[in-house]
Amino acid sequence: MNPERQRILGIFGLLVMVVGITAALNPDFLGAYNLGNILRWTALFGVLSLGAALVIMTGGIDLSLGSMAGLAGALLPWLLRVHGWPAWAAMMLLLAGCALLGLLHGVLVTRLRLAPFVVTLCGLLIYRGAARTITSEQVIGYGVEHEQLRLLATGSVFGIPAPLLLLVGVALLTHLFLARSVAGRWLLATGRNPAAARLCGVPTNSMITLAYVLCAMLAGLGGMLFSLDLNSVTPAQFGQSYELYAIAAAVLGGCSLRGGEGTVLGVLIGTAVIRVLYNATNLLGIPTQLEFAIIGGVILLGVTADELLRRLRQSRSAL
Amino acid sequence: MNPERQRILGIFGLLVMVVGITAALNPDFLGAYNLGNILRWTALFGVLSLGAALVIMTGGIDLSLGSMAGLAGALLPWLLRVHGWPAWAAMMLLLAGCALLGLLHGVLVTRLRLAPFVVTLCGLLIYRGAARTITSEQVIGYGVEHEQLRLLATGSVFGIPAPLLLLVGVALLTHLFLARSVAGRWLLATGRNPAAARLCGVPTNSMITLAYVLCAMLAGLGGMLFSLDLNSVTPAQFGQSYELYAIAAAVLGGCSLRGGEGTVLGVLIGTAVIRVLYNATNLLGIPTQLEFAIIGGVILLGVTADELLRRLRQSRSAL
Amino acid sequence: GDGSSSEITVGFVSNGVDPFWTIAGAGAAEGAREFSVKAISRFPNEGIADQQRIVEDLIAMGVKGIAISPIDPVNQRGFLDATAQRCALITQDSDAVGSKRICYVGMDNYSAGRMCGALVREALPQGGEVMIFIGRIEQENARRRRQGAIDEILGRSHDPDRFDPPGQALTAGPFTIIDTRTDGFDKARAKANVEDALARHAELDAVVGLFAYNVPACMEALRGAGKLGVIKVIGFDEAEECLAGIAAGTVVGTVVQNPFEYGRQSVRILAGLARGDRSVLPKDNILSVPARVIRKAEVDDFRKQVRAHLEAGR
Amino acid sequence: MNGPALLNLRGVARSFGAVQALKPLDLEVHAGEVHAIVGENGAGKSTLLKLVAGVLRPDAGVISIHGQTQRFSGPKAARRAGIALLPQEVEVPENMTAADCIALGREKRGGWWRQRRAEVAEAQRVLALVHAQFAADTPVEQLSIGARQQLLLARALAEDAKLLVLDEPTSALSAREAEQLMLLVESLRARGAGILFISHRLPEVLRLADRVTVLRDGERVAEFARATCSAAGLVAAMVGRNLPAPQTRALAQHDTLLQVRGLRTAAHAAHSVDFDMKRGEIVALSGLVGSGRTEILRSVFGADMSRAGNVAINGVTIVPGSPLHSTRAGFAFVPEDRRADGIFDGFSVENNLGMSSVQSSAGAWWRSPARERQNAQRVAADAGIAATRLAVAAETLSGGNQQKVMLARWLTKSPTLLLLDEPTRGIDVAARAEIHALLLRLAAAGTSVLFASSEMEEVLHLADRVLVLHEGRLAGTLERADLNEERLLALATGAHAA
Ligand SMILES: Nc1ncnc2c1ncn2[C@@H]1O[C@H](COP(=O)(O)OP(=O)(O)OP(=O)(O)O)[C@@H](O)[C@H]1O
Ligand SMILES: Nc1ncnc2c1ncn2[C@@H]1O[C@H](COP(=O)(O)OP(=O)(O)OP(=O)(O)O)[C@@H](O)[C@H]1O
Ligand SMILES: [Mg+2]
Ligand SMILES: [Mg+2]
Repeated sequence: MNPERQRILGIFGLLVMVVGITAALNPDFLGAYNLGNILRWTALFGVLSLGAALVIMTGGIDLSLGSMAGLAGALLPWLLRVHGWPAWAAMMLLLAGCALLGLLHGVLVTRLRLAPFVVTLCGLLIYRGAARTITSEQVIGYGVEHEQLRLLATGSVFGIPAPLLLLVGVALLTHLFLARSVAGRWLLATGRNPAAARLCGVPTNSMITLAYVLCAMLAGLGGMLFSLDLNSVTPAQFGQSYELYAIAAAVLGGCSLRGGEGTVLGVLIGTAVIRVLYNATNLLGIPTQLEFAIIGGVILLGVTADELLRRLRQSRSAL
Repeated sequence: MNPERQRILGIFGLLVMVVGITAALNPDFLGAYNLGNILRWTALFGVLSLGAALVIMTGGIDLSLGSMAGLAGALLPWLLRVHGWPAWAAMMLLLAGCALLGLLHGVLVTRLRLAPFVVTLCGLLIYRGAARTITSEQVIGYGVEHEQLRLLATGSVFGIPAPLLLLVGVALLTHLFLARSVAGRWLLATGRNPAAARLCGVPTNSMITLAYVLCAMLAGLGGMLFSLDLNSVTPAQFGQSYELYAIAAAVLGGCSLRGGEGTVLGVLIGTAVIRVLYNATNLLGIPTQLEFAIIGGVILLGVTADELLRRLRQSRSAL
Repeated sequence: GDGSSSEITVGFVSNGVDPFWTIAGAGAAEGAREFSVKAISRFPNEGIADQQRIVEDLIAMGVKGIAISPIDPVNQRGFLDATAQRCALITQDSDAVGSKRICYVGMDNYSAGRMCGALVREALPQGGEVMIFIGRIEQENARRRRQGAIDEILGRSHDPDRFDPPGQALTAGPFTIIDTRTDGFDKARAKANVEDALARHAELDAVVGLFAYNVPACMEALRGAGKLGVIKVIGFDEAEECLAGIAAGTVVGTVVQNPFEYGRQSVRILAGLARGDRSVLPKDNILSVPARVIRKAEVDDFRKQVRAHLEAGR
Repeated sequence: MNGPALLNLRGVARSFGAVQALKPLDLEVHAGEVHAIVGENGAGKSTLLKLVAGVLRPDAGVISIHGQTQRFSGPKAARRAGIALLPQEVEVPENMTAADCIALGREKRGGWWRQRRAEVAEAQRVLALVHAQFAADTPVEQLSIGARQQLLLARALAEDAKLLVLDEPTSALSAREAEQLMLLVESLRARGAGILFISHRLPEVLRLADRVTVLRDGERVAEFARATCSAAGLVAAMVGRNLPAPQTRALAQHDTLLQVRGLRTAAHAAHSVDFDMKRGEIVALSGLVGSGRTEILRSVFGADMSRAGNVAINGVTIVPGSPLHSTRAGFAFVPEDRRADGIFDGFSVENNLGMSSVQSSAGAWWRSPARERQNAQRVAADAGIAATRLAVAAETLSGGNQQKVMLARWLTKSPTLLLLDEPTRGIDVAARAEIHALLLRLAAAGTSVLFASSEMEEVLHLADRVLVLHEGRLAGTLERADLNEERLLALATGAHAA
């Protein structure tokens, strides 16, 4: 079996295990209401994780993602309610703005050869400051006029949460891009061996830049969805440390920080594992202070078991 | 000039610039009280940054550093006051415990080939949970009985803050280790090209493990010093996101996340830059919400200028 | 530093970043105008270390006085006393009893918590199952606020130092407090916590949100589950959605503090002290700025007042 | 030949910092011509080819194609102008299949999407042209260096380029594959392509080249037309003197040092290999590309985790998969892939040389920079690395000189067993003669040498005994007395079993 499939299967196994155990201990877990919630949260975080994964595939990292999501999420209600913009215009503007910031990251990383970690860490600080300054630290919600728009995040179609539909769309596009498009192939080649890719005539700089742009746009989209869902945005905190969750989901789902590896499906399952774990600790009534420890412990045990199983299989097949 | 020196000079230039501008705008900046504070904070964070740098030099990353510092910092007063341990025993025990956890990270990374990001992210979650659970979420301080011990962090010798003396000691040892010892050379070689190092007979696994152990011990030491300095530890929060500062300082100071690069001096200057920036934004009366943005912006401008200057010099010397 | 060395500067330091503090900052700015001093408001974003650093920096800048909301009053005592040596130090929002602070401006979180608990009893005359949501419980004001609410709901005696660790159900009479869930200031977690509580406890009767953002989080989760208006929401602080909810009848009521006055009064006292006028000090060195309960009847007036305060801060 | 040349260089020069790698040079390649570039390691050959292929930009001078001046912004632009490059260092993105790699950067497109089938069909066509033994859907990760070289050659062919620029295309190929490559080059020339070609294997140069340019220190020192070209003349022009005649020596008569029993490698799990080696003996592993030589060397050394079987030195079993243990037992290993497994980029040459011996060069814990420098200077001199370049970053050395560094780093230790995988890959004729002499000296002093080589001459010259592999199976053993080219080839190709 190819190693990509194996990785996906491994993390899927972990997901099934956590779901199975939680369902056995608490039947509420499989209730429609709870499943709907899990799917909605997975969808919201999944958008961010896909963005993080794209950058990781080029061998980079984007720490600014949480702040970027916070910026877009805080400016959307601000544009709508303080400045009375129409929803479509505000969303377009914010997506375009995020793309521009992503472009800047890409240019700094590729043209000036600055370390992605430094560039995007500065981004993390700057965008957080920007969100706080622009909104004067005011908590903003959507009020009642924008119930329609909020359905993007809170609505559902035939019982399927709307953000899940969005995620499926985004994920399909990303998958097609990576697996079928010329640019996607170039992006992965760039991540694995930039020098060789460049020799092959791959526009490596453009590919890396593209990844940062896409990641920033996905972060912006995710941030807007989050803020629509929560209906109340505190600029100083909204989206804080989401970059960690996103990167963790991507890495858990099979992206190597060395670049050139990763699948969309893996990243989605990785996101789901983290969301289900959060949900499970709550549903099993594990004290909040232990929650973190449980989540960390389960992930660690999961990847360890996966690795040990893989070795066992390999040593079997080798003999 | 060799590239290492150039890097150090570049970041040192940034430090001088920030210090110069701040001192020009606000003369209080160079007052003894303020300089003492900056040095103390730099020393406290510097211990963590050196730990982060060691792991980064092997091509890994340690995200658990902040939680590790939090755990040690929370358990020290807990052991002293709740369980009445003598100070030296408590500190030894905690350092040994940290070393053990570092060993575990190292073993998982080298033997099981798990991604350092995943292993230490799980560490981040688990140790935070552990600190909260063990102390039952109680905020804890040193009371009055341990004034002596607290001098380790708050005292000063001939006007030099005690933690600075500690940092100088740790930094000298680390520098000797990296520049003069066989193991230090092996550690850098492992980060540079693990496959080649292994074929040269370098015990690469042990070197990587050693880096995690040292990092964990430095994190533990740093955490204890922080908690002695602050005299109040909130288990859920203490040390949170310090790993980001530590890694940022290391990268800013010339460590590449690809491994095999970095100097002790660079890391210390990197730490100082970040601390001075925090201090400067306050002293110049920049509104809190802009603080982050300013710090991010200055770092970004600094590294960009450094890079551009380097290019200019290169193109000059080529002619 | 703007050069005029004769100008008196005072510092106003919060315990975190929150809209609550924005209003307090507005009050401080208003106070600065009123009593012709310069006020620097600082909001530490990263806990105790950050707060301590900010205070040190303010001292380095030569402020004449600092009003602080200590995060951990007990253990920060040494630090507060050291600060009091260098400038006039008063506490606001959260007191540090026994320290060398000159006076305290604020309310008693335990009593405010009890007011919140009273709203719960009022909403559920037959009793029922209640859950509490809060950002963090280790910090002094949060702990006392939660304890006040719990003690009032369970009809216990007045004891601000009592502490019920979370993670176990508390029952007394017709009331059961199932659990307290914390979210570490993550809004998404705040909402997910409520959703998970709904999934687990179908028979829940009321939810209490003790930090400002917990109330909108509760409302959104209930709306998503179609239970808004069925399960009672009791709030704390004046998040906009919370006030709108009270007006619409989906939130029972909320307990509000008066952060604007914290800011204004702190600056007034510090300005007086800097000018050597000790008459500004309140009796017993405690200036009580009481909390208020806002129900549907008071909500409109209150919203106007908040808006006015914010305008004043600009 | 009339009309403007296919490729025309006028005064093209390039330096790296203080090193002038290529002094202003004029050069022409005509359609239907093979123009060979020869010279010592570091002479500037690869630099020249990189300039032509748009990988580097010239500091001065003009490059024109068919009389039209070109300013390449990168390899892609050069390719558009009809130039295809096979680089010296065979690096490929390893996360794809052979077909993907061939199509990379020049995908068959329908709009934005790749057309997989067309890509695979094309890959199969060009892989057949180079007689590759692997399928188009093989993951690149699993290909040996030789196979990767074939892959990149196939890639270059797929371009249908006017000008092929080949930097040591046969350095990792064994005799048969090299022969196939030469046939291919001849047929391309017949079809009117121009070919710029670097090789350190003089017979290939003599056979293929219509014209030969000899570079020394970045300068042209001689140019030969086909008719006037001879091996002796080339060598004299390259190194400025005649080479000494190769030494011969007596066969080693010693006790058994190494015992290999039932060795099974992951790539060829069906066959196991047994052999012994005496102290001071030189044994060659011979075979075609992919026959399993590398795998055996790595397994004996313990570079790869997975191995079945037993390796013992002086009767003591070596822990499998532990280079640490092997090196302590006196093993030394020069791997095949110098980029991935050998050179520490960014470290100085001196540090690279000291890497395998930091510990032994000074007490147990602390290094002694002075001793390290002395050692580095000594072994650099032994291996023919210029002492002036000890402080530069290792990756800026020419390919051949990097190869010397990998070998030289073991000389401080006088190993008991020296394992070499393609030891002289990319090394110039003069340096190769010196290295051969060095190996013979080591053997005479008691070091046993086990090496894999694709170069027939090297095997014939050095080996006391040759183990011939065919598809992972030990097809036969030839003692020095029975050794000749025909027998070797017959065993390697599986034509008969010995
Ligand atoms: N990136 C670089 N930076 C600095 N110096 C370089 C760089 N690339 C090549 N050089 C130097 O330029 C000179 C010519 O190198 P080049 O690679 O062209 O040699 P070559 O003739 O191909 O040698 P070989 O036969 O060993 O491949 C050498 O001295 C080399 O060290
Ligand atoms: N990791 C691997 N997984 C599967 N097959 C592999 C792997 N590594 C090598 N192979 C295959 O094993 C075979 C033997 O490879 P090896 O490198 O030992 O051959 P070689 O004789 O040294 O060839 P070359 O001269 O090209 O280096 C090749 O066909 C190669 O494709
Ligand atoms: Mg070359
Ligand atoms: Mg080989």
